[in-house]
Amino acid sequence: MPGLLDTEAIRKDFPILDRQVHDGKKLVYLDNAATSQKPRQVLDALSEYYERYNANVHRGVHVLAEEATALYEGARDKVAEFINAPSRDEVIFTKNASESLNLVANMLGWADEPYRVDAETEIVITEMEHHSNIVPWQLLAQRTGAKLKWFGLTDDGRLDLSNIDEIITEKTKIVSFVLVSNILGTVNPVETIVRRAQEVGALVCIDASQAAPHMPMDVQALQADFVAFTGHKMCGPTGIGVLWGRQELLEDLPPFLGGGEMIETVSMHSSTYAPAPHKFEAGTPPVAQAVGLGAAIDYLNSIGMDRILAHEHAITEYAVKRLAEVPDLKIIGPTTAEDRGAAISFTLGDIHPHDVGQVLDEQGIAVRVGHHCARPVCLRYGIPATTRASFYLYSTPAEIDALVEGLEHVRNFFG
Amino acid sequence: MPGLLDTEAIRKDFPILDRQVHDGKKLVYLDNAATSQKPRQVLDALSEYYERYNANVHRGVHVLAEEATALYEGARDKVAEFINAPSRDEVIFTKNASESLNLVANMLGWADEPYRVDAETEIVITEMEHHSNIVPWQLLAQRTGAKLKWFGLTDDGRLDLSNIDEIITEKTKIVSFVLVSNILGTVNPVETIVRRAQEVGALVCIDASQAAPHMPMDVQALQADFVAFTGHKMCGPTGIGVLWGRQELLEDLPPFLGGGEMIETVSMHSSTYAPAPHKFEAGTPPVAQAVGLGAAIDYLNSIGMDRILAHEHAITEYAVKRLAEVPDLKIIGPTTAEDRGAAISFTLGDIHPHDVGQVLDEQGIAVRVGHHCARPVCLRYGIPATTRASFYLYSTPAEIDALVEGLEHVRNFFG
Amino acid sequence: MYQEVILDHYKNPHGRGLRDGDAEVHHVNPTCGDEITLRVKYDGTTIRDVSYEGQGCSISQASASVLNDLLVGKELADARQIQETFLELMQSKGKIEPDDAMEEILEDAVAFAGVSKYPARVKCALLSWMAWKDATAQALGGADAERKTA
Amino acid sequence: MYQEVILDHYKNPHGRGLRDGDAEVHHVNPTCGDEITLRVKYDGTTIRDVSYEGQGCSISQASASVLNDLLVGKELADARQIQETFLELMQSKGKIEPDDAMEEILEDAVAFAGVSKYPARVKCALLSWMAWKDATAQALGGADAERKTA
Ligand SMILES: Cc1ncc(COP(=O)(O)O)c(C=O)c1O
Ligand SMILES: Cc1ncc(COP(=O)(O)O)c(C=O)c1O
Repeated sequence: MPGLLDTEAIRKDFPILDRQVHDGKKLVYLDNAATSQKPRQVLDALSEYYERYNANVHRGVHVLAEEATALYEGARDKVAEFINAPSRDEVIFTKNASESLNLVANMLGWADEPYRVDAETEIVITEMEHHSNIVPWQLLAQRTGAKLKWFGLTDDGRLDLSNIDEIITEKTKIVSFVLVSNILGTVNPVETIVRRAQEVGALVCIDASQAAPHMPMDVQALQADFVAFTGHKMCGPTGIGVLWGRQELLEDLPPFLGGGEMIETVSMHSSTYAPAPHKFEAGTPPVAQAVGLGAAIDYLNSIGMDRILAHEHAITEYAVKRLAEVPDLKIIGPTTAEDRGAAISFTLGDIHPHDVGQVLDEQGIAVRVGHHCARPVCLRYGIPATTRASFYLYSTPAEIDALVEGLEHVRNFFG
Repeated sequence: MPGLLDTEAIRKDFPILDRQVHDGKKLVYLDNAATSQKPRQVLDALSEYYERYNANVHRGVHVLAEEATALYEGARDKVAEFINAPSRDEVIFTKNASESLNLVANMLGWADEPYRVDAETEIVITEMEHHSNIVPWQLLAQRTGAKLKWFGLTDDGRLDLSNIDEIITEKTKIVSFVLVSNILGTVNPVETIVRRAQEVGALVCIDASQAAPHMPMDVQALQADFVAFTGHKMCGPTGIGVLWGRQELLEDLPPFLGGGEMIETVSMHSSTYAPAPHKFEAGTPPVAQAVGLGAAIDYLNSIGMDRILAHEHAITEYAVKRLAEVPDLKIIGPTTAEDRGAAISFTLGDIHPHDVGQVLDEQGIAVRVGHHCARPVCLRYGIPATTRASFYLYSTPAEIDALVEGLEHVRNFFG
Repeated sequence: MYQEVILDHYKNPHGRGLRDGDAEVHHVNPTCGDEITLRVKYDGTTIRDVSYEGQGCSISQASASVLNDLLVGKELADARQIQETFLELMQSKGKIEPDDAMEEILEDAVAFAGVSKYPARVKCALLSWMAWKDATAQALGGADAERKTA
Repeated sequence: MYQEVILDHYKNPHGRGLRDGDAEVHHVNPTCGDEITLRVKYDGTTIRDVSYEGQGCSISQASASVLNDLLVGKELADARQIQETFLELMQSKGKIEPDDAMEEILEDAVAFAGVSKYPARVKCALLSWMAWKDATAQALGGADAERKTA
């Protein structure tokens, strides 16, 4: 199969992939859209940080504080380069992608004109968003009186942009959408949406949680105003997310959380705020986790995001083909590997996904079942839930074969 | 010295304490109020989590997801027990204490009556708060029109409660104050404040960031409504904080961040929220960090919080005595070890704290200098900054001696 | 966890379908989309019928079938004891090994013991039982019935 | 980092005290509370005086003293070159080892090379220099002077 990475070598970096479950079954980890596993290099960076450099960052004059600060800010440099940000000061560390998205929604709710979202204005999302890119906007709409609108889906799991001019209008202040869907796998047509948003002067926020781990990212090429993603899905630790935002916006927009680190000067009567990114990083940041994310980025770069993309494309192509051989299996989302990421949702006849997942698990195969935090997609396609297999740089064709065999077993079991 | 722990044994658990800085100087780490060091047991728990159990939590049916969920929720049990919470469901994991405090402020801003903070109501804090317990309330006051009031300080670094009945009134909705000051070391009289707050029906939020690491905590005995603290100061990882809140309040109050995990059911038109604590935990939580915090709690319990308190009290008593011998040294805050924690701020004649800190650092002694995120305290005492030495369970009398010698050197250097 | 008994009930559910009743409830497990509509029919305090319709996983479907088997024809007090025993078993996190006494009460339902080890699935097993409890409260007068159960 | 030269300037600051000037500025470093009030006096484009008053650490105080030494009596263009060279040195993160040419320009100020390794202290060293730049812009007509410096 052309395009595949040397997974034998790569898998050696991931201690957990050697694990056996259920009395000696080899672990087949196909739940990468939920979270990725971590290479030894990232775990070593975490341990080294705590064993040698740990201190609170910023403003310390002792060695550990200087070193910890350099490591933390060095991680910011790595992220900035990874996403081709024009400036490192545009990279805000959060706790996860959900916080990043809530941060944008809250900034806009408290902003002055021209950014302010209020009862006269509209917010646009899509029906294939993760709950983390739905609920913050529902809350913002409730709190401000703004109207929430969304793009629907076509039967084959793509955005229905046929009415784009009615959805995105002069009233639209913000359009927030997912680059790669975590449930359907769809890769969305960024350019079309951004062009229309720019026409009407709306800001654009892109949820890149399922993109940043899997493909080269270039925030300048995306032409978005904000891009959010999360560390744990890209070989990094839990507890760290990123929000990239355009510098002028970060300067103009109000802070969200208040506290240490985000201030310039405080008196009991009033406070002024530090310039971005610190303005948006209240309290002791996830220092070790940023360092770990930096190590994850080094790791991904050492393999090459282009090559990771090619590998996953090959694996996805193979998976789509093999899954088509399973009787009664129906893919929910694009049925080819074109413009799709490495997460494949499906139903298997009448067998409930919980049963599919459980019987696969008994064979050591870890998939996710449920609505994948994207319940509107399930509603749209009239299904209670799906089974989702999702791949990453260490996934192999043999694991796809194991999945297909496992599904045969599921069918016999409940047949 | 009675009450001391076996620091020789304890220090073996902390790899970083063996470190040498500036070409062979032994590290003397006296910056524990900024962040604590981590024992091997916590680092092992983190590595083990990532190497064996890592998965996204909740709703997964595969082995790793079940195990990761059990570990994450098990950490919640440990925290609940550690603070004597009536119910584990009252323990919310956040990213740090700052987020915990912002969470309370935001919940009250969006709440319905009787909790709602608005232009008719008042918020009470104190002049010795950390910026993380000032700025969220300033922001809330700005956004709602509520009035922000505060208790001042006496000359010897204690809360001036002489006008308590004028400060806390029928209009007060929330009183938020620090249990142990990170800059002055003062331990505040919780009971007096809580009693008055209860009289007028105001909620009470306690910032226990500098208390939870150092003394037995009992949220029921405190009689507060919310208690916030942070993992990295109590031998835990960065990237994790805790908010404890009374169950009825958590049920009644609105969510803050929206997203995955915090919902019950989502449609494009509206969503309903999961019961607490999940209602307040949007997105993938800091799973590994919660597990690490759980391990930190196990570690602290294995030594005993009573014994840690006694150790630090002895060390602080010794430090106060030794520091009194340094000419021109003036303690900012209580000058005895009574009702004070293990953080001691001081000035040294006219020598600027930055210079004190830097010259101490050259001798391997790590202290913090500046306003310690409590600038109003510096303003109150008319000083630009202080030098702060702060201790923990691994601090030794010999380290205090090193500090005192170091300060002599500073005086000679700039004399 | 998939005992033969469970699979049998899943493939051939007993008493499935909606029939006449005194009260009807609709319960949903939002995390996995399991749904049940359930009706109870009482004759004084004797359970005359429990009829249901639903969709969901094998565990939730089999559990409804077992419930129908166990409860129809029983006196309310006995049914309550069965329900409580089943709840206790399901909340045991795999720590209760059903003994003879429990087997006497729960019959086929002891097959669900293994499910209690899987927190994500416990809710599925309990869905119909919670629905039954709720429907019973409605049929026999809410608050009063509730108080007796608590 | 505490070169003898720096300590000397700290203990015996040159030109300290506020004297007559064309413009006055007040700059603060909020993270550590360093403060300076600084006045400039021009004679055409010749710097007649830089007078100042302030509180802060040895680095910020010594740096103001060195500034006074270096700039008083200079032509504006030369002063600008000195200021820019000092800025470059301070932003070098310890990577510039001052050569003879730099030493010619900066004189005593090369002693601050070691400070550039300490990010937390660079702002202290630059405080008076930023204040001077600002005061000069005010004295000689803001926007215009600013543009030339950029
Ligand atoms: C008293 C006090 N409150 C709040 C905080 C904020 O904690 P964090 O920075 O972990 O959010 C700190 C520590 O910095 C503190 O000392
Ligand atoms: C598309 C998408 N957006 C947002 C998120 C939220 O990420 P997190 O849970 O790390 O906040 C996820 C992952 O769960 C996702 O797949």
